Amino acid sequence: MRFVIDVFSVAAIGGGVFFFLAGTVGLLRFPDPLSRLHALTKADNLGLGLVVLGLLPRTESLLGALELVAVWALVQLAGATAAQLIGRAVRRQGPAA
Amino acid sequence: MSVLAALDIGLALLVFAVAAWTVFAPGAFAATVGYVVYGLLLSLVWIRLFAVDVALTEAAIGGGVTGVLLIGAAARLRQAEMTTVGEAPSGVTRLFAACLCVLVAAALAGVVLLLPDQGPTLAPQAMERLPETGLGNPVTAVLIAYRSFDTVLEKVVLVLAVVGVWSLAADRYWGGAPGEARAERPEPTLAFFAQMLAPIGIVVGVHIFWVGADEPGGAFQGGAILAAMWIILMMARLTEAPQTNAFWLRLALIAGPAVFLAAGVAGVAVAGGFFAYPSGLAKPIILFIEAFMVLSIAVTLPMLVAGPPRREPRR
Amino acid sequence: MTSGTLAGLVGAALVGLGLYGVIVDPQALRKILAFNLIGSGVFLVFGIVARKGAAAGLQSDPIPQAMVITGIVVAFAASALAVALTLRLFEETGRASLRADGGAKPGGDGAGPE
Amino acid sequence: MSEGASAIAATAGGSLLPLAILVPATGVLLSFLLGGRQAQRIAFGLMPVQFVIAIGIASFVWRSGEPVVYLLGGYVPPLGIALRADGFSAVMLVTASLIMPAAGLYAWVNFSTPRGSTERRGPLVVWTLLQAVQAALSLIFLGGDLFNLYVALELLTFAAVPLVCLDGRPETLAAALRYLMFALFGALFYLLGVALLYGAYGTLDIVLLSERIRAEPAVWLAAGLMTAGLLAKTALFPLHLWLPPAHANAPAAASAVLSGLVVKGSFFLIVRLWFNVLPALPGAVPGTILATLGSAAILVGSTLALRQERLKLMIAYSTVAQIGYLFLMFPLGSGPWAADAFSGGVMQALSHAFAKAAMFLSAGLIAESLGHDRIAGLGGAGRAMPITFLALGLGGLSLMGLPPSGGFAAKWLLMKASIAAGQWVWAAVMLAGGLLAGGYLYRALAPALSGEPPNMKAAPRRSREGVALALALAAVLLAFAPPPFFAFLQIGCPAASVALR
Repeated sequence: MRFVIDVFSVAAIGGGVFFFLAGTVGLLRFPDPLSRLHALTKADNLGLGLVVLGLLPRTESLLGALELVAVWALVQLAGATAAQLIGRAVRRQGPAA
Repeated sequence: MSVLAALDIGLALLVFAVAAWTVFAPGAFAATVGYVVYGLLLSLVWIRLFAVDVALTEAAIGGGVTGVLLIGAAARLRQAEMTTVGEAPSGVTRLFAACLCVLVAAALAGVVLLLPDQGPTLAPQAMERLPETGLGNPVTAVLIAYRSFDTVLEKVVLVLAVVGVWSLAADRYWGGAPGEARAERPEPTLAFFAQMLAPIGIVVGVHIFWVGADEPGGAFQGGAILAAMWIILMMARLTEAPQTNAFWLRLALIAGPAVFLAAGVAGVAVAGGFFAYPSGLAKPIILFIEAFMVLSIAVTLPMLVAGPPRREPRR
Repeated sequence: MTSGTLAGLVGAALVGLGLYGVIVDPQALRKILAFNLIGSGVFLVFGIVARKGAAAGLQSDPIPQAMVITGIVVAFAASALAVALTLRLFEETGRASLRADGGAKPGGDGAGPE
Repeated sequence: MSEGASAIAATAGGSLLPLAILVPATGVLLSFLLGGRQAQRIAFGLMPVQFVIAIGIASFVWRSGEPVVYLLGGYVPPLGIALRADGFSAVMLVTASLIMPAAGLYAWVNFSTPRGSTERRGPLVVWTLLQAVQAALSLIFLGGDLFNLYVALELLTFAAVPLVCLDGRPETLAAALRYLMFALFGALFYLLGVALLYGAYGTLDIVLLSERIRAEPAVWLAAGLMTAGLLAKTALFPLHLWLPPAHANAPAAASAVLSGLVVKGSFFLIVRLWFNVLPALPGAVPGTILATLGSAAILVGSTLALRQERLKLMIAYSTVAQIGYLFLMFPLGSGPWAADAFSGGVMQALSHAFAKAAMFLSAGLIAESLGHDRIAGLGGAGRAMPITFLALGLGGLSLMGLPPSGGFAAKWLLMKASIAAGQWVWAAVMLAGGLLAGGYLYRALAPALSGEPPNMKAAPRRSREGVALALALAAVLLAFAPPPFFAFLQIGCPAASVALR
């Protein structure tokens, strides 16, 4: 059982790290703001989501698990809002990177 | 070298690199954004130093509210940057300054390395007197009991900062509200965000204040989170800054230091000295004082961010 | 080298960096940023001092921690006042730098303000 | 060692010490809350209270002959914070509690809120912040804990900076911003030194530290950083650039407080640092450095004062010079002459406080009456407003160091000490400084006393002239301080008391 949980955690967190890495590379390499934004939100959504998922079975209490999920949800909220605002600013100023 | 040590070194390098960016970045706006990132990284350093109370404060005030303040300023000062071209100091000045700074940093680093690994500490004394206060968090005990005089006067500093910022208003705006009039509709995205976040933030802020008696947290951190919620609501234009001549506003601004001062003076009658707490009643009194401090911080920080009055007062 | 000492060294470096920014950069806003760097460097020195004072079951001496919390709040207040001054100066003059002599020039016009 | 033991226990009269800080702090909060007309009433109502407290503290120090101590919250240092009043603190407290009401009376005309009118910006800011300056200075004079004193320094900064740019003109805004930057630099470097001292000794209590401190790298660095920070706030040459525009452009009442008292706050802490915290360090080299900077300040400041075209700027540059004299006491801090040097330094702080406040208030009256303060345009003005110019001249007497004046007593004591110590150079600098001061004062006063009286916008009010004259007379009266006064100054000063034995 222990072993299964460990494998699950490593896989999920590893996946999360991959998405963060990919998102960061995208942020640095993509040509225009909108596609950079795209890369970044992937890191936020999936990367953090997978890391949280991997950590969930390792929490000691239900409250701890809820806190982790809340962290993810808040980052979703903030990330989505920021992406919206940046997107609108880009549209207003033209796509010049 | 353990994984943790590697992470520490990585974090240290990252903090230094971002700090260097804020000094050397070509544009002031980019430098300011760098500073906000820096504030968040710094709170990680504080966690690694086992100073969770400080980490919370740094994240909320050092990174968060200061970030809003500075980014707002940077956005408004964009044109000002053009006028400073050609004012940069000469190479000789730069070289001299660089030498001086390296010297100071090196001397400081040397002394830091010389400090003994097991340094002198007041931790045992702080823990020994902790039961008298009824608190479980020694940092809160230092702030509200052992060194309460620092804290109460620092609260007066915050009031003075508000007076100072307001004093920069034009005479005709005195008593009016800071910020432009609410002409535009609320920004829909930001309004949605603020409406979702504010209730959660308020619960978290109050929670952090409440647990601060026994766990990391306290009046500063909780108050700063509440302040952040008000700032977000104002940024989303769901509400606007109050008139600076409003009695309730001034009452809220001074409530923290005033209640703290009053409790300190009352100590003479009930506990035999200024800022002494009667035994057995210390904890409820401390929580009472802290509640008003939370209120004052939650109101002071947004008013400092909002800046001087910019509208004529309504009578 | 412990993580505490490392933070102390970073603190020392930050003080140096910030001091350089304060001296060299003419823009008021960037001076404010640099002051905040010095401030956080000073706080980190408090942090290492606190960490080295770990005792009595605590990982860190609470007295310097409390001082840092006080210091962070005061630093914010100082930034707010400095920003407000800078913005007002910018509104009045279209400039926000301190290199050009903004002080009263000798022989400047007229009376002291009353 | 017995001194140390008693210095961390509360003494009789100790409860007056927190009151000296809490009364003006409460005044700040109430003035801000109630605003308008009430702000001014509260400020004036509390000034006599403050004076009574200061006199009370002085009399307790006098009677016991030892520092008066209070432990806040009953927590004994190093865990808690102590307040201590020695002879130097007591005279500074009394001085502040005399100059504040004088500035207040002067400001009454410019910053009053008539009955029934709404709150205005200037009055609320002035009355709130003057009380804040008082609270900050009280804490600086009484603080026994180095971090608590950091909070006091910040209080002083936040109280003083907005006063500089009260009129909102661009040059005053720039002056205020520059002042704030120097003050922030000063406070941060001071704080850095505090961190190092805590790291080395685990206490920030002044008495406990003085018993533990040894000459080692951390202490030297801390001393250097703290001194550099405080010098920036005191505006000692070459860190003086912020002072003249800031002091010359503030409203006259604020200039009087800034030049007379506020710079003495950080100077007081430098004295505390070297005489009370660090007597264990060999002070010859740092003392010589400080006095060298002081000498440069005297010569440069006086020369620049000589070249100013505006009266208020001239007075502000003369502050730069007079600050220099304060630092001549440091290389003379040990030896049989130490008591004279210490008394001379303190006397200079006191007499300059009164004289400079009188001069700034006089200059304010002149500017208001003539509509300008150009030195070239002062011709004959002395005939039109003789009392104002008498106050200006008597203040100037003290700056030059001519008898009878407090400035003379100060410079005489410092000169005696430097000659006794064989350090002639300081005496020579003082003589040169006196001549230069005579030069710039003559340049301003001589034309004013001859020629036809100019057209005046309005004659100054007698009461305000009286305030300026009273301050100038106080500076003169200091010349007649009896020997017990000097013994009083030595109470609680370890370095000087060693020298007295």
